[in-house]
Amino acid sequence: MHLHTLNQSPAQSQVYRQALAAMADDDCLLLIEEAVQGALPHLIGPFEGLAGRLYVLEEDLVARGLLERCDDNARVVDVEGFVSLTEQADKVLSWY
Amino acid sequence: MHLHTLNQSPAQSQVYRQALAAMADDDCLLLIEEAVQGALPHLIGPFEGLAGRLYVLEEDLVARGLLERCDDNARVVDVEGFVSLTEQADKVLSWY
Amino acid sequence: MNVNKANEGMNDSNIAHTSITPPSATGELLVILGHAPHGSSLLREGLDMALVAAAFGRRVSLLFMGQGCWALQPGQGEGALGQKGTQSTLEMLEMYDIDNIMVEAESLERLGLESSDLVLSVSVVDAASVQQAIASHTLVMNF
Amino acid sequence: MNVNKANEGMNDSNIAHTSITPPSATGELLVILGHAPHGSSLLREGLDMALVAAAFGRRVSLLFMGQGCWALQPGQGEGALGQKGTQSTLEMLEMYDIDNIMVEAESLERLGLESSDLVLSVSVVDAASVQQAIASHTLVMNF
Amino acid sequence: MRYGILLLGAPYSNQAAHSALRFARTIIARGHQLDSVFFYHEGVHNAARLAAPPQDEPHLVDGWAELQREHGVKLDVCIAAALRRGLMDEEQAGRHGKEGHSVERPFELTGLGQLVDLGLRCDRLVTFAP
Amino acid sequence: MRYGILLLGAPYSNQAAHSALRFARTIIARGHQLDSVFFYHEGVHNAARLAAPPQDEPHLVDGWAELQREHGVKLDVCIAAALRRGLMDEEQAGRHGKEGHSVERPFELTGLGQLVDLGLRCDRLVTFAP
Repeated sequence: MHLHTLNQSPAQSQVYRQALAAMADDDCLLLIEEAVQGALPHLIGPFEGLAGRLYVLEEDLVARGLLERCDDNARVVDVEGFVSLTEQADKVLSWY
Repeated sequence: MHLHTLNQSPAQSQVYRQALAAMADDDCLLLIEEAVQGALPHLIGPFEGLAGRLYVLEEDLVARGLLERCDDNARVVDVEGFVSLTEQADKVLSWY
Repeated sequence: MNVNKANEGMNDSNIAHTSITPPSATGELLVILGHAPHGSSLLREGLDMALVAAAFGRRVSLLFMGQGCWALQPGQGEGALGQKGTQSTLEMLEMYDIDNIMVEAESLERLGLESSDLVLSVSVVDAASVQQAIASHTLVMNF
Repeated sequence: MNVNKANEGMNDSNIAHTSITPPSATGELLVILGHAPHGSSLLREGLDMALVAAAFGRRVSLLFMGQGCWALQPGQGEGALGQKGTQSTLEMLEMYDIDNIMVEAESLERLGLESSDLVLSVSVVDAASVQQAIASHTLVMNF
Repeated sequence: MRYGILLLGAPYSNQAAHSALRFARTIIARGHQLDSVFFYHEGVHNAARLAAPPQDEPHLVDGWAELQREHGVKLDVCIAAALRRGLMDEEQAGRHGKEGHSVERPFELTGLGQLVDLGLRCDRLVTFAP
Repeated sequence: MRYGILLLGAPYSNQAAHSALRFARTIIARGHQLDSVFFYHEGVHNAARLAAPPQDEPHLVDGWAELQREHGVKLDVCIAAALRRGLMDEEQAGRHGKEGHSVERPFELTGLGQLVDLGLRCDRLVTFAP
């Protein structure tokens, strides 16, 4: 399993397309920084195929006041969970 | 007339939406830096309504090897032409 | 943001200049905020600029567009490691008599934000009003 | 880019370390280039990284995706004021034995680039091949 | 006409500083007056006096200084944006108990009030950003 | 596990440096070894020794130095990326005939070979970018 991080909002940047193209079937995607917007019901569209493999960073949601608005299909992890994901992943790719 | 500059590619960033929303009927748009991609036939879509008011910076096209590929509906100006546009415009807004 | 700190380097001639220029009745400066808080410091630095202009007696309007609309989301806090957010700055706007605050309707809709659920009392405006606001201010700055 | 310059600060222990590690037969390092040349220096700095790795005997592959594909557009020149482009760096790839160069097909299509009209001899690959390339390299870096 | 430039981009990381300097030179070549370049946000890095780009690349810091020397263009750097990013002159270094400095004349650390003033005083203010 | 971090974002302009430092501390708190943070692209600005952020904001330069002091994390700065952006240590200042310096220990100017080496030596290399 590879972990892919994305830090740009899908409402603003098209870079998420590269992340999705690069993801194998068992890879996970973690939304950090502005990308946490992608965990909101209104903006989760591009990530809908990632059921169970879509993560979003809790601290970055909280800072933006968005924790409560998060879609059920995004798994909220804190920065410890982020590190834990990097432990499990063979490689970490960063899309920005 | 107001001059609006845009420096992000419409293939990558959604910021062009803000520029378009802010443009009055006689305003002009100048594509600079990565935004010169928006003057290519394949990517000019968002700017099609701007006939006669869409400009693109020649030097930035040339640096990217794109001068020859420019759409006929984009008016190519060099940096002198850029300054000239700012002379004619009451205000210059920069979208990035 | 701390206006005094931002002005540390201000020289006397500039203060003299601004104090003899009376503020005009309608907006002199329109600050357009188009970047999200937290992810970059552009929005905060744009707000700092607006507050300083207001502190110097300029009549300032704000327009939130695109990602800038996220500044109006309630319940924001500090960022990573205590990185300052913008909420405290927004709370200072009233004190500085910045009360013409607009947000573009289509941006709100694209992001799924409800105009009834924003931290400030703002005017939701359409593109035509955005264009009018740009026309009716002496100076427009994008952040 | 000038490899010697980029290595100015390299210390001897590091050179010793790399020289005793034999390069593996297949790719050790995959550098993904996802940003346009000229607009930012990321692409150039990613290429610099690839060249340095190759100079140290590492087996390096390149993958152009998204805006990075513009690096393959023919006829590029210097940027504003003579800002260096990437074409001269691309021409050095062969000299450094970097010959596994891929470009993602969908990115090319979105940008309207023709695979027959690119500056380098590249393999046009689909998403599945991108995933394979990531899996088959020891280290993957995004620029 | 009187022009002002607001530069928000750091040199060598994106094209903003190159675009701005090119535009500045062209304004002047067309006979306009460029009052001041204001460096804000990442743009403050343009004032780094120790910049040493390779000889075959444009030297942006020197390029700005030349505008000041030959055309009297003021080079104003936002002090709050500069200090947090590691750019300070001798006076600020003294105040902060630091040795050495990273900004020197013709760049001047100043407040945002100067930017407000520049924008309202000039006929045109043009922003270059990352 | 052995980790390496590659930081490409400048402090105070975007979140990358904050995210990276937060991640670095968490790695260590979980008992991993963080070999080195490599500063490249805009990330070299994290090594600016004269950074003086307001007291109510995180001091990132000091934050990195603390990692080195308390956990022996190496702080490697790409020399080519640093020099063009105005970041040099005393040795480089001497070579370039400049007075003063903007980078000092525990940050070390080094070549990109160190980054290659870090990436291949560590179990995980994690990049934070603007």
